[in-house]
Amino acid sequence: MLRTPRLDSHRRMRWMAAFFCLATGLMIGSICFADSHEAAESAADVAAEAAGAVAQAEEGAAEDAQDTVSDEMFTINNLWVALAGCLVFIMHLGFATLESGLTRSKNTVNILFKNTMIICIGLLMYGLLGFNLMYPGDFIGGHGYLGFAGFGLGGGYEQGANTIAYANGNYTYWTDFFFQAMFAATAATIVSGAVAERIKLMPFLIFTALFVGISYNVTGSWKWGGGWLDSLGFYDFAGSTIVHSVGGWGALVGAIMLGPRIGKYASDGSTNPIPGHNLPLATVGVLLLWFGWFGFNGGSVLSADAASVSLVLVTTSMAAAAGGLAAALTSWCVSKKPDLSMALNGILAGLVGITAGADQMPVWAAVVIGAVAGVIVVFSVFFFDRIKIDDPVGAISVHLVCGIWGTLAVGIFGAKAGMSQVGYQLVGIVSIGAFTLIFAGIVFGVLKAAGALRVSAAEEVEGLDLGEHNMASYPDFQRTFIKSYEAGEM
Amino acid sequence: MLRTPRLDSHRRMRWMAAFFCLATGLMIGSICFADSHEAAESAADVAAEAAGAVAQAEEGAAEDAQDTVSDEMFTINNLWVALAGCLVFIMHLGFATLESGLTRSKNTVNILFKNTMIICIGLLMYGLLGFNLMYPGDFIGGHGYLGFAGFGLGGGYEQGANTIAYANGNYTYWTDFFFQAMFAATAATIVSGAVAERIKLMPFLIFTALFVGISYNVTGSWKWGGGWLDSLGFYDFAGSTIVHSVGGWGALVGAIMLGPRIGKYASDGSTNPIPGHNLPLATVGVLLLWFGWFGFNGGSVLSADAASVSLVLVTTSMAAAAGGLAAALTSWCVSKKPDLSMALNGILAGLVGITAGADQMPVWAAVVIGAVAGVIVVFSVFFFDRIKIDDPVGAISVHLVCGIWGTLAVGIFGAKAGMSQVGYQLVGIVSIGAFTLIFAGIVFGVLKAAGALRVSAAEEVEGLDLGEHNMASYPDFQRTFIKSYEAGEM
Amino acid sequence: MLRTPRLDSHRRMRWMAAFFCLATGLMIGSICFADSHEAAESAADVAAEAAGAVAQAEEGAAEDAQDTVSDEMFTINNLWVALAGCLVFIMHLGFATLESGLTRSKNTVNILFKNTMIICIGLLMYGLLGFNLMYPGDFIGGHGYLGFAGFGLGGGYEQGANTIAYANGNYTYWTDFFFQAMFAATAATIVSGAVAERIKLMPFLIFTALFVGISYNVTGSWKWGGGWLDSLGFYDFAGSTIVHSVGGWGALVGAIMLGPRIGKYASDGSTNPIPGHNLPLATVGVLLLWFGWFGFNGGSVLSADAASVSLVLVTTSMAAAAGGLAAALTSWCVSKKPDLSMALNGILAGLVGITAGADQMPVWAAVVIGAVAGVIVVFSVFFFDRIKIDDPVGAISVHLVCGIWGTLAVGIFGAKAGMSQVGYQLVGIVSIGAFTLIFAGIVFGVLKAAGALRVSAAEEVEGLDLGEHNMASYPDFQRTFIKSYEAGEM
Amino acid sequence: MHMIEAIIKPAALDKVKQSLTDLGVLGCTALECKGFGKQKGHTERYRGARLDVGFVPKILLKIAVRSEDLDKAIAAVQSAAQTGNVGDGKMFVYQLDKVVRIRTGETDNEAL
Amino acid sequence: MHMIEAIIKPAALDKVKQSLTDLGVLGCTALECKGFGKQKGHTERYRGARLDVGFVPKILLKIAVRSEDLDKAIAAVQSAAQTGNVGDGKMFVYQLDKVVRIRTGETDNEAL
Amino acid sequence: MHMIEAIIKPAALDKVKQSLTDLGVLGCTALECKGFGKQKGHTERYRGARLDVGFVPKILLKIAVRSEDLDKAIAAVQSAAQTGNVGDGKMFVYQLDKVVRIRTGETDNEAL
Ligand SMILES: Nc1ncnc2c1ncn2[C@@H]1O[C@H](COP(=O)(O)OP(=O)(O)O)[C@@H](O)[C@H]1O
Ligand SMILES: Nc1ncnc2c1ncn2[C@@H]1O[C@H](COP(=O)(O)OP(=O)(O)O)[C@@H](O)[C@H]1O
Ligand SMILES: Nc1ncnc2c1ncn2[C@@H]1O[C@H](COP(=O)(O)OP(=O)(O)O)[C@@H](O)[C@H]1O
Repeated sequence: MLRTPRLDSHRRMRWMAAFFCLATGLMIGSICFADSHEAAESAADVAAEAAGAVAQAEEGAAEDAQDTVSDEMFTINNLWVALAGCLVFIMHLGFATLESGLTRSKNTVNILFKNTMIICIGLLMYGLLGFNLMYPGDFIGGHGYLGFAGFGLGGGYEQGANTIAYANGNYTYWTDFFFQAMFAATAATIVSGAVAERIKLMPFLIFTALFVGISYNVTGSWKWGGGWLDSLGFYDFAGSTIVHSVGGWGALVGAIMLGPRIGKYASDGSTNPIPGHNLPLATVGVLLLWFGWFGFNGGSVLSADAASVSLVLVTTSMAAAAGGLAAALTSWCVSKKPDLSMALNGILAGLVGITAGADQMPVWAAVVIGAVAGVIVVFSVFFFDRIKIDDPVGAISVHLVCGIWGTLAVGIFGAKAGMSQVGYQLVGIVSIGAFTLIFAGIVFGVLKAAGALRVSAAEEVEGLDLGEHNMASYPDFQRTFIKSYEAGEM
Repeated sequence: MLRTPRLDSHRRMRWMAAFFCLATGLMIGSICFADSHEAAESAADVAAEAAGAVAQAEEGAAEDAQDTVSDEMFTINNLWVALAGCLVFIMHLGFATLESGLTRSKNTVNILFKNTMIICIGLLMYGLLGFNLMYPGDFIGGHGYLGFAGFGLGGGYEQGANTIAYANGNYTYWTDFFFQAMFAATAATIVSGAVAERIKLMPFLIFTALFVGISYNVTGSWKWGGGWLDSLGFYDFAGSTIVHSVGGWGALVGAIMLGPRIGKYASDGSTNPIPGHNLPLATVGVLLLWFGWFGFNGGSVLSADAASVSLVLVTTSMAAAAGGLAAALTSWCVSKKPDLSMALNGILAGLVGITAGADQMPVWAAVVIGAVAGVIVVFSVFFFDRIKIDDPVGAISVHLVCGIWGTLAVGIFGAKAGMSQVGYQLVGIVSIGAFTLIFAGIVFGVLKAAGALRVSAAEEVEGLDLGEHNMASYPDFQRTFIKSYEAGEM
Repeated sequence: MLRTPRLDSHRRMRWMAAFFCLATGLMIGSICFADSHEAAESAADVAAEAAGAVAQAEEGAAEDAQDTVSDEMFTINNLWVALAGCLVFIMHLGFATLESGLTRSKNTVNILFKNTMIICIGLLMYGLLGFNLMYPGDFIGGHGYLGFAGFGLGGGYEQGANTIAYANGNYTYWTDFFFQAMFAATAATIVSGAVAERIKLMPFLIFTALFVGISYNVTGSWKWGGGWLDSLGFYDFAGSTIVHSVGGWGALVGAIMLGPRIGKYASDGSTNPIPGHNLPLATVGVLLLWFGWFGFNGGSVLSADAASVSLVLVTTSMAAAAGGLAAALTSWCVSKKPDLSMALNGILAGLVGITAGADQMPVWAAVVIGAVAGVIVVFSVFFFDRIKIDDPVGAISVHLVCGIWGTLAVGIFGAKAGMSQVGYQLVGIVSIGAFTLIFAGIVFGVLKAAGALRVSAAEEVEGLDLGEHNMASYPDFQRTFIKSYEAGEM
Repeated sequence: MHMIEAIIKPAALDKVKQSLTDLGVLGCTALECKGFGKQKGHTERYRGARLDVGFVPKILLKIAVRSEDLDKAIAAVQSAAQTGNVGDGKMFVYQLDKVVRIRTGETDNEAL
Repeated sequence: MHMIEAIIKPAALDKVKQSLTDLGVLGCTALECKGFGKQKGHTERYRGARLDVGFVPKILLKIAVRSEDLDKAIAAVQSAAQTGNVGDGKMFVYQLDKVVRIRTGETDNEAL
Repeated sequence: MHMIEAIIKPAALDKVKQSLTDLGVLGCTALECKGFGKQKGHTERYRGARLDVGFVPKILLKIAVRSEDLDKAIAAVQSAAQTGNVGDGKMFVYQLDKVVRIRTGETDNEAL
């Protein structure tokens, strides 16, 4: 699947140059002019000059249609994939609200800031290098391990890039990038939840840039870029492994390197729960994630094919429903009362679980996969608490553990079931996991060695909103510091 | 309109078996292994066995296209109906936020949990039996009162189920199920709001399962399944009666059976308002509902037909706008100050009102229908307070009263106006109402007789979050128990 | 581009009559019957009579297809524009949450009420006269300054209005109205943020009705309605000037006329920040706005053309990402700590900036435009604070300043770059700005002269929720009046 | 003059306020507080782990009275706030050295 | 040593704090509270029904002072908090038996 | 009987409560408050402008004790709440005229 045609390197360089000029200019500019009255004007000048130095780009891609797919079909296919990209975008809002809802109000500004920046940095890094690493066209030496088609975007101006010719009438070059870029940023967002409430801001943003810019794409290229896992027979429809486990491994490494939040595990070995501050916000997050998942899975059909898209929407929903119900019942049995945060995690677990095989499953299998994921996630949360890996939002259990389960499930249920498929799936899980573990380990390790990973204990106690941002998330309301049993009118 | 082709009963049984095995397995499994370390693994084993016992399903539906509709048109029609299903999904988030916003913070976890479970249970029950009750193909004795095409789904693997042949190129079998399933769960969500802050969790979930699984579908089949009301001439485009009134009748029965919340009606006969705890959340809910309604009504065209879909989007929006404005003005006049919660109810009232005839109305009529609904809803809220039926979110006024109004409006305005149509509409309203009243009455009655319907007074005062879930929705914030006139910096 | 065919004046009058009858009826009715028991019934009677007095409308537009565009292409084009309208709708929710998040909790009900009413009033006014002012078909004297095709809608029932013939197969008459109406209301929403926390409710609603009904459409007709700016060569793809600057000018006039909020600027000349009360709500708002902007810009292609739509989605996203990152870095440099509210404003700045040329830009230019907008917005916020124009949410900086920047950028970057284009853009910016300034100046001026613009100081201190609505937005929570450094467990 | 600090259940506030008004005491100040005593809190559960919450919401009501009204006021609060269940609360009485009405500068009994 | 409990309008807090600082009193403790007195609350409306809300937000400021500073402190608070409108609040003065600074263990006047 | 008002850091609450329980004092009442003293607040920034926030969150703990237990209770609170950093807080001790247990009507030492 050679998605990205070769690009005219001249034009690509121009893009890249503009990008870096601008980024540096921005920073230097804003520092220098910080106190100057003309700063706004000056910055505009800088930009205008930078722009003037670069010739204008021609657009208007030639339209030599193939006769296999009609123009109408091309338009509708492209529209659906583009819309699916919009739906995946909304998942970032889902993650932002879920993660801030499940953490304390003293760290809310920090989490919102991180998650907002992940989208911004993710899109820019994916455009700068991620897309061309993930879909390199040719791999170095043809081995299917690594390839790179150069910095920046540009294919959009090439002959045929936005015509039927680009991808058999399924989508344009720009839609391809748009949809994939929205995907890429999710991997970093998953990490964000697990390292919340204690990681320093700058190192996290550096990690994000490298993770979305490099790591995610290298492993992704092995399968979706047409690399060695693809040749092997590994199957991952929409990314149980390629997106979710990858994010989950990053989350695991981050959570281990940082250590637990102050006060989470008492010296006597008991776990001291730190409840999320706003459960409506968390619920909004999960339901928005479900909504966005219709694009995540549905768009991964990569066309508007009626039968496939509709099957995928059904399997996705049924797995989510089964996951939510199973997790609710499990927590009800185990903790005697049904735990909302577990039910929410269960829905996500079902969604992650079905993602690898959403197009391969009959409905009953989707229900089973989702339900098993819902049970797994509850015990997994308990497990990570027992081994004292502190994951404030349950990201490791949801994305890593259920991502593995979902990937394996492709070999157990559905059209591809079989022992050999289980084998391929295991190879994919392990190889992608190993690469990501090592990559994340190095990045987090270097940042930790530089002493720059975790905020000071004093800052952690005060909250990162004050320490990192000097802002308060809810300044009008009185916080409580006394753990209290809150009765209505008692 | 025979939407569901006959299914291979063997395969259907398999689905059902898997479903029940799993559900029981889950519960038993999680109870047994609750304290065991290997629980997660065991549960996974159980599931894997269950799965192994069932053969794999073939997919790949044959594609023998009809020549009446082109493949392109089929794809786009299907895409729109599927997307509309996604939009209807977001209505569940709308209901969850609206209902939690209009109730007290001590019951928020409970409401969020209920509304999350409604989606999960609703989808599963609709798949298990609802869909085949609502669209049975053949009715028993051909009378158009009741039919059942068997448990579970499965048609998706049949010849033609996902091709143009299934529904004249309008949608696939899976899209059909997906869209209808999202609809079904809304009926139960409506009830949720009216019984909030005092109903026990388990009985409510049982009611939900039966309501979405059985009651909603029986009455729905009378019209949308091609039953006797359809033959009669009753018209309900997108469900003013079939969805909203049905939910509203359930809400009415629930609210009456439960009785008012403690403290709502003083012994001297006066009403003691219990304000919702988070009006931004409620507003988010209403605007998300409006957004979702574009799919609810727009998707009910059941194709992407340009003229119909666009007319429906316009009538829907104009009715909502007129409803919101009318309710705001009415409450402004009556209460001297404009009441936000009434304006929000007014928007919903307008939406419910236009739903029955959204494809039949000129714009001016949509404005009139919406505005009348907006006025009605305000007085209806007052009325139910006067007769001491306590409905925390105004669900009965919005969905039942305006649902009836909207259904009647089909006979008053628009293309179908006429005395005989008014008659048909009345027959539909009354017959569906009667069935639902009786069904809900029996279910709630049995649960009440079992003493299991309402939480204890102590639990109600403490809040259901503590009683049913042992959780707090906003643990970081200090609640207030002193009713106070909150001035900014005074 | 003559979008609105001539309408049968008889039918249009009917619509209008119904509208006014109803509106007056509603108000009078509800005032008269306010204390009466039969009020609900009576109001319904009034409406029914009004309805009875009007004959029914025929629908069923004839379908004589042109052979240039296939029916399939028409359906998909129309679907995308209609969907884009739905996405633009969600921007209203984005504005409502952003504006309430960035202001104080004592004014939250008021802001939510205003923003909810803006949609309702906006849709109704646009239907009543806006649409026919903006797309008048013929201009008076053919000068391209002003035209009016009459009150009300109605073209929907005309021959061809909902067929391919209406707009070359791009959309139907109803979709046209739907999409444009959703746009129109955004202009007033922009004003809402800048005048928040001190404007009286009624005058604001009057301003909204006039702004959306008249001002926005007159200036809009100059370009989008085919008027003189269009002939000149002015280019504004999706409304950096026509929507955003227009809203921004209104915001500027409003903010100046009202003066700053009590306590914002100390007597010693220093600025006393008034932090927003709920930053998660503000973040939800911005990400929903970004999501909606996919429809705002993507839908402005006015067809589902694969190449254009996908390019627009990419440029829109990249500009937003660059704007967010640039604003974050700028505020980080200037204020030493990264300011979330600035990063959020930066995303919006990037979006506003790219809006005028989203279809004309290569990606690198989109990044530059967005980044410059992100820098500008930060200094602009500082600037307006220095000259003591109090804009609680930064609406003037985001929409006016970056709207101007984005409009100019069309002449600097991309396919249309050139000195003469810069000239055309300047003419457009200045002329539209001048008209809007004068219009808003007169409306706000008259309202101010009538002494009806600003709430009393006592009411402002108490909060408008109490003064205008007698309601509290978060009655369960304890507010704090002591500015405190909120540490977690310290 | 004396200051009565009554720690009561939130639900009792309206009744207590009413009975003070009946007595002619026209001012009081209420604070939200959390009490720890014989009435125990609850144990919540969050994601499987236990969370002990020992404090119970109460209201602390401050009522300044002339010394001659002290006993009547105590009796009034007690009868209004008593439910007989554990956790009804306590009253603490302090001597006041001085009272000032800020608006007028009146002091002591005149200020009450 | 005496403890002054001043119940003031929230808007007066900054000014009172400033005038105490000017006086050399370098510590105080503030609590959010709700007052009931001559200043009446409002009546809200929610969905057509009335909701009487009698309490008005106030701040309760505790200021411990040496006995020799008492009168100055009282005067300072009064002049800073006085607007002349009903609801300006009251001051209550208590005798303190003992004061301890937890950090150092200093007591009484040294602890202030 | 005496009332101890201890202003402590929020983080010290659990430890203080524990040491009181160890001492046999089975009741106390906690209030959220904001302290102003040697420990300074922070300066926040919002949209470029500075926002001085002088108050630091504290907890005000009220502990009524029999006179004979006073010194033990003071010592217990002090040792539990002391970290040695500025801002550890203060204790203020008042004489109590009367204590009433609302539930039973018991008074004074019996009510504690
Ligand atoms: N020694 C004490 N000092 C301060 N407050 C106390 C003391 N003892 C009890 N209280 C307060 O009185 C409330 C009620 O006391 P509790 O022992 O629960 O019930 P009862 O008063 O019915 O015996 C407690 O929640 C606490 O706020
Ligand atoms: N007897 C009292 N005991 C305790 N607090 C009181 C008493 N009387 C008044 N207050 C407090 O003082 C505040 C101001 O009193 P108010 O009667 O409204 O105005 P003013 O002090 O100007 O006469 C009240 O809101 C209340 O908090
Ligand atoms: N004179 C005072 N009156 C009332 N409260 C005081 C007084 N002085 C200090 N406090 C309270 O004690 C807290 C701690 O005092 P601070 O001066 O910061 O530290 P330290 O007690 O260690 O010297 C303050 O935050 C304040 O709440």
